[in-house]
This record gives sequence, C-alpha cells and structure tokens, in this order.
Amino acid sequence: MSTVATNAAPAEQSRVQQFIRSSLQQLFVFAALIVVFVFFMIFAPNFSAGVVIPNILLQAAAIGTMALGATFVIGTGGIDLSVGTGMTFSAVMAGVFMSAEFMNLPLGLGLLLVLIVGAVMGLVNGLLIAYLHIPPFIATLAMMMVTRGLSLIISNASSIKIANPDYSAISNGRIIPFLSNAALIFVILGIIAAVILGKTLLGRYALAIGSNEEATRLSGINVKFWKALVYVTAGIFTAFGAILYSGRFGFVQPAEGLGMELQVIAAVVIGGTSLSGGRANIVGTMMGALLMMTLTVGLQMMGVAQQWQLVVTGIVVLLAVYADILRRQRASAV
Amino acid sequence: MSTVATNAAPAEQSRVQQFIRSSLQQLFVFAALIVVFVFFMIFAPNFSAGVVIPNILLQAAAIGTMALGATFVIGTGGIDLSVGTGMTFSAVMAGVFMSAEFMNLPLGLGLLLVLIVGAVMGLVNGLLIAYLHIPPFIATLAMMMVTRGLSLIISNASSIKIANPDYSAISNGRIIPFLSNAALIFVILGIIAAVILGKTLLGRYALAIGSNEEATRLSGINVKFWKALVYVTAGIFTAFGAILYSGRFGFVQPAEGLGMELQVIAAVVIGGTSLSGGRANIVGTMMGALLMMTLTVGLQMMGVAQQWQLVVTGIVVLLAVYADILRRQRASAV
Amino acid sequence: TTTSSAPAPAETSASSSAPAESSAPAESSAPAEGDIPMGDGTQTIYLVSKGFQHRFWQAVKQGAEQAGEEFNYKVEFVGPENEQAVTQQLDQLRTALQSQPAAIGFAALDSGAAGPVLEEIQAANIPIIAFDSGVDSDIPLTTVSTDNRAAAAEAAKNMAELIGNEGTVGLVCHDQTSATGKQRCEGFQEWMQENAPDVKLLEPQYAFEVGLAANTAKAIIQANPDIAGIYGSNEASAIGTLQGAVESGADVVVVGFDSGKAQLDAIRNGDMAGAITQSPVKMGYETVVAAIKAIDGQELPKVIDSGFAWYDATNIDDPEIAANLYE
Amino acid sequence: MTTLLELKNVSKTFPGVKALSNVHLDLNAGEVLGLCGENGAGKSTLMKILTGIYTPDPGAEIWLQGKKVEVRNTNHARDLGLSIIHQELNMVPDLTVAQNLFLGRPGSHRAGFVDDAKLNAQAADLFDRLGMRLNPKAYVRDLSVARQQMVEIARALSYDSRILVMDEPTAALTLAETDALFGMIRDFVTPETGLIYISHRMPEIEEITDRVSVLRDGQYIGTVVTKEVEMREIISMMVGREVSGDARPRTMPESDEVVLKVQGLNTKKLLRDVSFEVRKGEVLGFAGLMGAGRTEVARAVFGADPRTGGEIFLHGKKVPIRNAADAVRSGIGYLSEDRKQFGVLLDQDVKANTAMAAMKDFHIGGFILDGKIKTVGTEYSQKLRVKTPSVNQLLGKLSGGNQQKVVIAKWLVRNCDVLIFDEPTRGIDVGAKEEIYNLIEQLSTQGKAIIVISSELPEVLRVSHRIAVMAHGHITGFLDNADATQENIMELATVGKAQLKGNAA
Ligand SMILES: Nc1ncnc2c1ncn2[C@@H]1O[C@H](COP(=O)(O)OP(=O)(O)OP(=O)(O)O)[C@@H](O)[C@H]1O
Ligand SMILES: Nc1ncnc2c1ncn2[C@@H]1O[C@H](COP(=O)(O)OP(=O)(O)OP(=O)(O)O)[C@@H](O)[C@H]1O
Ligand SMILES: [Mg+2]
Ligand SMILES: [Mg+2]
Repeated sequence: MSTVATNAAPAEQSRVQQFIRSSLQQLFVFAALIVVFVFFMIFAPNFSAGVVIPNILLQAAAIGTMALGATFVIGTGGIDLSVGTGMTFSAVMAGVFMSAEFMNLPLGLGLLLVLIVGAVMGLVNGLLIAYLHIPPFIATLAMMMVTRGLSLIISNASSIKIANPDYSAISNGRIIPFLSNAALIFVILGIIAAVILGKTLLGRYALAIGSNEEATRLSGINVKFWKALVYVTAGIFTAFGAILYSGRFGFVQPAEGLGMELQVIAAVVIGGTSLSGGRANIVGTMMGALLMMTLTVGLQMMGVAQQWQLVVTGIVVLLAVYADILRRQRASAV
Repeated sequence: MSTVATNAAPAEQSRVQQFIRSSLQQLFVFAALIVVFVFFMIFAPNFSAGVVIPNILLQAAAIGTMALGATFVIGTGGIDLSVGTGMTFSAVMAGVFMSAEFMNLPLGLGLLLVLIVGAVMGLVNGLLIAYLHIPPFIATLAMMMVTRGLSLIISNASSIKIANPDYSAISNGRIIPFLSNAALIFVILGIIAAVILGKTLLGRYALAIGSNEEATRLSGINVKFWKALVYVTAGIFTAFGAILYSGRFGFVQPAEGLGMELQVIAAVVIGGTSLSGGRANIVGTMMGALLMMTLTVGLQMMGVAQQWQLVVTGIVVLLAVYADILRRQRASAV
Repeated sequence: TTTSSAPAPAETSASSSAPAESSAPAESSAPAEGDIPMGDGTQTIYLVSKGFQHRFWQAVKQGAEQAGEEFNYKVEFVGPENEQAVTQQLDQLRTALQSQPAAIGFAALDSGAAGPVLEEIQAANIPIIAFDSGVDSDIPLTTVSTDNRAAAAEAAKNMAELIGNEGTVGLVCHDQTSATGKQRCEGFQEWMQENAPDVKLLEPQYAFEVGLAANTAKAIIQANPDIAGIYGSNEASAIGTLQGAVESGADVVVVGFDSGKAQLDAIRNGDMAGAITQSPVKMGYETVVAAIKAIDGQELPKVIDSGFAWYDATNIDDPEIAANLYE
Repeated sequence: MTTLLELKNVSKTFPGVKALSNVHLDLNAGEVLGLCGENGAGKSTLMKILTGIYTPDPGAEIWLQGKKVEVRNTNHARDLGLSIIHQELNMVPDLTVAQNLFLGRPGSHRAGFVDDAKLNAQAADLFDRLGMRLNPKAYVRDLSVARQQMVEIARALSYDSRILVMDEPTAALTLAETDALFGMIRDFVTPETGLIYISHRMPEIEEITDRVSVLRDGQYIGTVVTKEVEMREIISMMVGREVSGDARPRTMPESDEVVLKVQGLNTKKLLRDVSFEVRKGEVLGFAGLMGAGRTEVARAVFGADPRTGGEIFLHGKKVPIRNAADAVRSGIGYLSEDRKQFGVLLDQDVKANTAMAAMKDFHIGGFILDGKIKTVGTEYSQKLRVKTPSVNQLLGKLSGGNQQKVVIAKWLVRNCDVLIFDEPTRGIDVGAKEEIYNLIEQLSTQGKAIIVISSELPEVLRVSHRIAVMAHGHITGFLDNADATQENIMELATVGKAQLKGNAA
C-alpha cells in the first residue's frame, strides 16, 4: 500500500539531536536577542556585556519566571491577566508572613506559605475557568481586580519591608560568581518548566487541551482537573516570581503589578507560544523575557527619551513576531 | 428523507417580534443592571435615579462607544488592546487640530480629521493582523505602546486644552432635556453599530470570520480585506469615543488610557459577545458598559473604600458572566 | 549635612506640630484664627485626592478622618487609579457632588481640567477646598498644599551639598504629566541650573514603580559611570533608585522624597542621604478644618501651607519631623 | 461528446510529501466522472488545485473548454464555473443555514446591506426545488453533520456552475439521502455541464458515474467506462492488488456473557427508553436514518452528553458514568463520527494522537515515556497502514482517511472491553475498509464487546452479529445477522412516529 512508509522512523533520534533541532526552532527569538544586543553594544554608551548581562538576567528573572507559568496557561489556549497583580499579592503575603511587623515567620516556612498562596490563587482561577466555564479572560480579569484590592487592604496601602537578609539573598546573593541567585533560580525554574511541558502528563495534556479540548475530553482525560492544575502551576510560578521580585528590594509595594501581565504575555508570545493554544515553547519564553528586558535597559542607556522608548519597543515587538511568522511560513512552504 | 421535518420556517416573523426576542436574549445583563441599580437606590445615600442616570449615561458614553467598536473586533475572534491608548492618541490629535495653541481648525474639519486619525490607527492594526498575520493580541499590544508614546511626544507630555465651547457641547450640551449629548450620541452610535452588525456585509463577514475563518475564506470572501475593515471600523468608534471623552472636560491628558482596554473588553464580554468570536451583541455591550459604570458610581456613593471597590467589582463581573453562562446552559439543555 | 532650611522653613517646623496633639491645631497653622464649630454628625466632607493606593494618600486620609472625628463630621475619601487618570478623577469629583456633601476637598491631578465640574459644584453651593496642589480657578476657597517646586529645590540644594557641588546627577521622576510630577522634577532641575553650574544634570527618566525605578537607576549608573547622585521624586522612585544603586555597587548619593518604612530605614542606616517629607497627615487635617470653616461661612486665606522639610539621619527622630513621617 | 475540462501534468509537492505527480484528468460535457483512489492518493489535492485553493507545481495545465486557464483563487474558480463541495465541512456554525448558503455570493446584498428575510425566502425556494427539508433560519451549529452536509450540497448546486466537484458528499449521508442526492446530480448534469464525484463507496460509483478515473499514490493510473468494468477491477486499479470482501461476518461470538448492558436510556432531546445488551465477543450494529439517534446513544453511554435516565452495567455491575473520563476508566472507548471536531489533535503528531487515550500506560509518576509512545505509535501506524512520512508528522497534514486510522489506533492502544465505533469507515478507502472490518473481527474474537454505528447498510451487515435498528430515538427492533436484509432493516428504520407513540402508551 503506502509507499511513503511509516516505517521505523529514521533510527531513534538521540536526545541531543532532538534538543538541537528544537533549539533551532527557537533560533529566531534568539537571533533577535543577539541582534538587539549587538546593536546596543555598538550604540549605547557603556553597554558592556560583562556588566549588562548579569544585570539583565537579574532584572528579567521575576517577569521571566511568571512568563514560564503563563506559557502553560497560554498553551491551553487560555490567558492569565491576573499574573501581575497576583505577583504583587503573593509578595504582600510574603511581607505578611516574613516581615518583622507582621508574623515574622522563619524563612523556609514563609516561602512555603507564599508558594501556597500562589497555588491557591491559581486554583481559584482554575476552578472558575475549568469548573464554572468562565472565559479565562474574564475570570483572570476579575482576579486581577480582586488581588489588587486585597493587596491594598492587607497592607493597608503601605509598603512592607522584609528585613530578613536571607530573603534578600534569594535574589541578590551569588552562589555562582557574576550571576545573581535570581538569575540562577530563573534558569533552574526554566529547566523545570521545560521538563514539565515536554516530559510530563501535565504538559502533554495542557497542549492537548489547547489543541482540541473536546477531543481531549473524549479521549477520557479529565480536562477540568488538568486545566485547573495548569492554573495552579501558573500560580506557583507567579509566587516564585513574587519572591524574586520582592526579594530584590526586600520591599513590597502593594499598588504595583498592574500592566505587568502584558509584558509577561508579550514575552511568551515573542517566544513562539501560540495564543490559540496547542503549541508552547519554554526556551522561547525565556528568550522573550530577556529580549524585552534588553530593550528596556539598552534604550535607557542609549538615552532615548522615554516616550520614544515606548514607540521603539512596540515596533521591535512587532518585528520580532513578524519575522518569526515569516520564518514559519517559509518553513512550512518548503 | 428525514421524517423529523424541519418544515417551512414558521411564517415570517415581524421585525418587532424579532427585536423583542433578541432583546430577551440580552435580558440577562439587563437584569443584572436593574438589580445593581435597585441595590444602590436602596443602600447608597443620595443615589437618586433622576440625578444619577444621566450622569452614568454621560460617563459611560465614551467607554461604551469604544466598546461598540471592540464588539466587532471581538466578534471576529480578535482583540484590541490599543483601544485605550488609541483613544488618548485620537484625543491628543483632537487637541492638536482644534486647540488654540496648535492648529485651531474649525470644529467640523477638526472632528473629521480626528475620525480619520482613528480610522488610520485601525487600519494599521488591521494591516498588521490581516495582511501580516500578526496575532491581534501582539499587534494591538504594540500599537498600545506606540500610540502611548506618540501621544506623549506630540503633546510634549502636557495636557492640552480645547477651549472651543462647541467642542465641549458635543458631550455636555443637551439637545434633549435631561440627556447629555454624549449619551444621545452613544445611543445613536449604538443603533448604527447594531445596523452594521446585523444588516450589512461588514457585520455578517465579521461574525463569519469569527465563527470559521477558513470556511469564510473558502466561500470566496476576501477575509483579509474585511478583517482590516473591522479594525478600521473599531478605530473610528475609538475616535468617536475620544471626542466624547475629551469633549466632556474640553481637555486631553496624554498619559491616560492605559488599562481602559480592559474595561472596554469587560463591557463587551459581560454583554454576551463571545471572546472566541462568531457571536456578538451590541445591545449587550451597551448594557455591559452601563453596568460597569453604575458599579463605579454606586460603590463610590455608598462610601465603599476603594480597595474594596476593586474586590466587589471583580466579584460582580464574575457573577454577571457566570449567571449568563448558567442561563445559556439551561437554555440549550431544554 | 544640612538640616531643613527651605524657603519657608520657619512655618514648616511650626506647622508640623501636627494633628497628633491636635487639641489646638488651629493656632498652629491657620493664619485665620476662627474657631472651629462642631458638626452634628450628619454632614459629610468629601475629599477627592490623587490616589488611594499609596501610603502618602492614606496618611492624608488619616489626617482628614482625625479632623472629622474631632469635629463630628463624616469624611469620605476617594482617588483615581493612578496619577494620569484625570478624567476618572473628575468623574469621582462629580459623583462626590451628587452625593451632596457639605463640602468638598479636591487635589487636582491636572490644574486646568476641572473647570466645568467646579462650576457645577459652585452652582450647588457646596464649598470647595483645594489641597496638595492648586487649581486654575477662583472657585476653591483656599488651597492647602506643599510647594512642590520649593520642596524639590530643597532636595536639589541638599544634593548639591552632598556631592560637593559638582558631578553628574540623574533624576528618576515618578510622573511625567501631572503638575506635581513636573514640579518635583523641574524644581530640582531649576535649582541646580541656577545654583550649581558644575553639576551636570542628566535627562530625567520616569518610573512610578519600584522595579522600574531600580532598573532605570541601574541603566543610568551603567551609562554614566561617573555619576555622583540620583534623585527619586517619590517613595517608589526613591526606594527603587536606592536599590538600583545598591545592585550596581556604585557609590552614589541618593536623595528621595516622601517617607515609608523602607525609606526611613535606608535613611537611618545611611544608605540614603536624606529626603524631603511633606506633611500628609497635617494636609488632610487642615483640609477638613478649612472645609468646616467654609461650611460655617468663615473667611479663609488664599493659601494654607502644609509645609515640607528635609530630613536625614541626623534629624529623623526630631519630634517635628517624626510627626510627618509615616511607615 | 466535447471535452469540458482537461488537467495535464499536475504535480504538487508538500513538505515531505509528493502528493501528485504528473496527473492527467479529463471530464466530458454531460457526464459524471468518478474519481477513485485510496486514502491519500491525492484526490482532494487534485480537486483543490482545480478550484484554486492550492497552486500546483510549475508545469501544470488546466484547460477549460479548450482554453488554457490559470485558476487564481476560489472566487476566480467560481467565475470560471467551477465549484466544489469539500470533503471536510466548511460551514460557519454561528450563522444560519440561509446566511451560510449566500455567504460571499455576489448579489446577496444591496450596497453592502443584507436582507435576511429575502435570503430566507430564497433559501426556502432552493430547498423546495431540491426537495430538501431544511429550516433556513436554523443555526448551522445546531445541525447534525449530515444536515450540514445537505446544506453544503444545496450551496454547491445553487451556484449554477458548469463543473461541480463533490468530494465524498455522502460520507455523512444514509442510503435514502444518498438516493435523493443522486436525483439532484442527475438533474444537474446537462449537455453543458459535468460533475466529478469522489467516493469510497463502490456501489455509489457504480450507480452514478459514467466513467471512472483512478489515482494511486499521487499517480494517474487510468480511466475506465463504468458500465464496461466490474467494480472489482476498479478496486484492483486503486490498490494494485485484488481485494475480496465477504458480505457477512466470518466469526460468531462464543460467549453468552453480557459485557455491556444499557437499560432505559433517555436523553432530554431525543432518546426514549433505549435498552440493549452486548455480549463478550459480539458486534452489535446500529442502523437507522439520519438523526435517528444512534450517535446520541453512543454519546450518552460514553458520558459525553448528559442522560436524563437510564442505567449502564458493565459485567453485570452498575457503573456510574457521568463523563467521558468515567467511561474510559471503566473500559469503554468511543470513536466519534466527527473526526475533526471530536477525534483528533490536528497540531500534534501521529504518535501523540495514538497514545492520547492510553496515557496511563505511558507514564511513570507523571513523567512521559516518549520512547514507548514512539514504539507503540509506529507499531499501530504500520498495523493500520497509516500513510505518513513518520510518526512525528503532524496529524493535520494527513489525508482524511489516514487521520481516521490514527483515531482507531488510539482506541486500539487503549485496549477497552467495550468499543463503540461511530461511522468507523467514514472517508476510508475500500482496501482500508476491509482492513478495518478485519480488525473489528479480530477484536471481537479477542472477546471485546463492540458497537458499530454505520449509515452504510452493507457495512452493518458485513460486521454485525446482531443489528439494532433505530428510529426517532427509539430502538425499533433487533435482527440477527442471519435474518437481516437491507429491506427489513429499512422497514424498521422507517417506523413512523405515530406508531412509536402507540407502542409506548
Ligand atoms: N496541507 C498538506 N500538507 C502536507 N501534506 C498534505 C497536505 N494536504 C495533503 N497532504 C498529503 O497529500 C497526500 C494526498 O492527500 P489527499 O487529501 O489529496 O488524499 P485523498 O486522496 O483525498 O485521500 P482521502 O480519501 O483520505 O481523502 C497525502 O499523503 C496527504 O498526507
Ligand atoms: N430535524 C433535525 N434538525 C436538526 N437537528 C436534528 C434533527 N433531527 C435530529 N437532529 C439532531 O441530530 C442528532 C440526531 O441524532 P444522531 O446524530 O444521534 O443521529 P444518528 O442516527 O447518529 O444520525 P447521523 O449521525 O447520521 O446524523 C441529535 O443531536 C438531534 O438533536
Ligand atoms: Mg480526500
Ligand atoms: Mg451519527
């Protein structure tokens, strides 16, 4: 019958080969990152790799971590608008758990509780979306308002200081020379996220749901459960983001976070994850977050007026996504 | 053939019947509006219908008008994040065209130019999305940044005053007693939007694209063209919104507008338009905008602390959407 | 180090005796010495501020509520989402009007925009008091405010002294468009340009969140390795700037504005050289008092200065400073 | 006889797949030309090239009535008098039947304004003319697949084209509807027009076509005059070998053990008191007209739709099935009739789709065993002869029939006790069909309880040991295979509503 035989697929590919191939797919956003970086090396005064790279990594760590979680959500075809204010809420709760004025809990317990707060936030999103069928946009928009309100209520609209130097060390310390712990944690969480996405049921089902929810359900998969779990996962990453973010300053500002969701989503999409679900790319997300942060830092160092920074960032985001689209079109047209 | 006859459609329904039936479908958000309103009548001091209704209408007019345009975009399954900052940009351009310090053009010409600015903004969105295949979320996110930057650049980050009293009268005047012109214009634009959606090719194709883009293309429809036109239409409504918004105080603040897109989208979705496209509801959108504004005004008049207003608004949005989902489930289960 | 020596330091220290011991607040500040009639508890004074989500405004609210309690008035307090949301604020002002309060206090985000609503308020015979910053209108009976330009100049003056009147100085301002934001930026720039010719000022950058401010400050430091000092124009900008400086490991003088726990700690332990504080509690208190007087039909002075002061590690615990700081 | 259309030298290359190479085709005026070939032979691709959806590789020529043309896009095709009913439904679910019918058609609006009343009236006229009973105002999303197919047919016929292509138009239709369609086709074909008819159902090819062209693996094999050949010969042209088909099952269930028992099944919309049993090793066929409720039975048993009454027993034990996950866990597998919507993950690859229902066997502590998935995926792809460059190919790039095979593989991998096949050979070629029948047979000898829902009576007769016939949501009778004929099945399938009510009372 068929001549194009299914046939033993070209001898089992090695993992390394697979990884290289999938890295090549991510090449585009990586290329964009390099181009932007080199541009700034040339045109921004004092933009020297040695100083700037650790800095960009540190600054991108929090948003990048949140974007890791958002990659799963977007992979299911959902969206999480509450990621920014949810991050702030988790940070406020970190303050409540660990600052001297409030509960002053030991670090380990405090961190655990913060992660639980993130998970619960995600769970609420997940229940609303998976079990009550509220569209993700609306459910997480409502959560955005609610978490923002709660942050202000709980903190009494005051910033909270977490004096514990160990807390600060989570972000600012350097286990590895030249690389802040925040960046290290970001990379480790990125690897974990990549494993979850590529090698576990959670990741597999998340993408299946994003690809065809009904077909996934009819395959006997408990779609509601896994969808809710995806939001819980995202909530936990958000809480990690909150720890990295507030740890940097040892300080939490309860009114922050609004608008951050757009940066997070932009990082994910620039990284090649499809907003309609079914396809996701962790390494891409990480590159996306770095690209956004490199732009911010570089443009500022070039002394571009801030109004123009907005315009330029908008255009670069467009170019990055468009070039990626072109590349895919060409790839599938061959 | 099949014996379960569908049979010749029940004799042609009159338009009035049709309208009543479709209004019934919108009953839910209307009911929510009534409930919220009565609640405030009882519990908010000095919340008297005579004073508050014209006020809510006036305040909801601008966002409501933007939401009319967004209904088309969301009907295609797209999204417009640039609606808030695009509104501001149009308003800034209104200032440039009509304020004494800048071009000081006559009112009619000025207004026309503002609408053209809106259309061009929409066109850029439309070209990026329809012709370059950039996902709407990203294209309009970039436009959000770009228009915000441009507003600040053009206005030199200062607010612009449009002293022309006729400009102000567009919003604040009262051709009909007790009803500000802004509210009147909102209603008229609502009727126009309903006609476009229900009775013209643009509306038909917008929903067809939202429902099944591929099938629409295979029906020989120039999907790119009509999609772009939908964004142009949305841009024009945004410009109308800008006129109503800036006309109210004869004044433009170039940094406003960020975050407004979420209110606009919330109004559309609460009104029953599906974020996945294919189904849209203009009357619902108008009610959605009024519901959001009633909440804002009512909660303030009740003296609810603002942190709590956020929480309450979030929960009411959830309840409104959830009740609507329940109603639909019940309706389709009959 | 310097202590407070602002253009109006005398009043500042005098007026900052604060509502805490408000048994006699009238004598402390109000140039007009009317007595303050007690309310009957039914009337509301409505304050429309510039925000609600920052501690500064919460402190204003606290002062206002103190006065309300003392003189038996109900106090309502609202503010917009952020300092760009002018129209939202005007809507809140109009909604305030519709709840028919006895008087309204208003901190305009944009001094020129409120005209039409103010006229409505006037037509409804409701007295209106401006606070925090002025309004381009004759309608408010008085303005209770800090002179932000002078306060920023004071920050500049201290900065200049701290860096020995020469070197590169950066600005991380919190807002680009509001009057307060501009004044706090421009006041600093103007003073430097007039009085410190050897100080090289960088283009101001804008950041309203801690994270943004930190990233901005780091970028400034990296782009200008010779930087001597950076000024942050409110709590978030100042704290973020300080963090940026710490992360860069650069030796930079950071001068801030407002207070808050983190800033106070930083100043106490010397990480931050000092900051300007306004008197938010007092500002709220005085606004309500002025409103009560206006309800009573008393004459009010054109301006009621709520003062500001420079504070640093040396004077942070002085009672007249401490009273105006909040955590 | 004049040549209406000639395709010369058509090739088409997709990434990794040469779908067509140097294919030739000609259509005479006044004829119905059958186009046959196995799944993935390139039939749909060829027709998509003809109607401007795909661009052929350079060198291809299309001659219309002696003039060489280049079909630029769908609209251009339509202007040239070429229209097509696609293999996959192309309806806009959120619009009404009438709105779909006139979507994008010149003259359906005046200056951009549409008049739905007028469209409804025109649609009603058209349906009258074609003898179809469809409500123009119904939303397409509320129609069954079969009814949507009818709308597609009506739409294609209403274009008054010169050349009409039908790509498996009857895949979702029952015999009666197919007959009606043939009536329409005969009305359509005049000395000025021609029709290209694609189907895997050989009896249809035999009945309706004048000539048949055959493709195999993207190659043009030849054209024969229908009356002059036996269908067997066409089939061997298609598959390159002989295929024989028994008309009846070759095995008998050996056990009396009841595996699945359904009692008093009711649903809100349609089903009334449906009860039946399936024994170990038995194949129970479900026959009935379009909309009789066979799919609804399957979905209700599987937990995909809510029941309003009825109990389900497995191996004598009552099982509470509330959703598909419950059903799969208790050992029921369901192969949906609507592949695109309910069956496949188009943007995942073949192996992932194959493993989807059986992931419990492919992970340890939540970590996926990719190697095992690949092995099993490859094994089943070979077993079912899925035509794909590798198991890493995205499913969306397979031909319809091959997608169907992957869905079957998915349930085979899951290894359920009860398997419900809803239209298992929809869109599957003759050669593969027989393989699937063999598979079903094999599964039954392994002791599985199997339900096969089919609109093709020969198929029902071929695989079922017993046949349940449905009408209007009721089971109107059971027939043993030995007693069943097409005639007595049809009799039960056309029991009137009134009679059923009488019985129930
Ligand atoms: N868009 C595409 N991208 C890649 N390959 C494709 C694409 N479309 C079709 N093919 C391949 O081209 C070949 C021919 O497919 P086609 O759909 O024309 O087959 P068919 O004869 O219509 O089969 P069926 O009877 O199953 O519908 C198949 O191998 C299929 O996998
Ligand atoms: N006249 C009709 N018009 C529209 N929908 C119908 C009609 N009759 C039945 N339906 C719907 O179609 C479905 C009919 O049932 P079902 O799909 O189970 O039938 P079936 O026997 O499997 O037939 P087929 O799958 O061939 O359509 C039900 O969901 C029912 O609501
Ligand atoms: Mg085909
Ligand atoms: Mg069926």
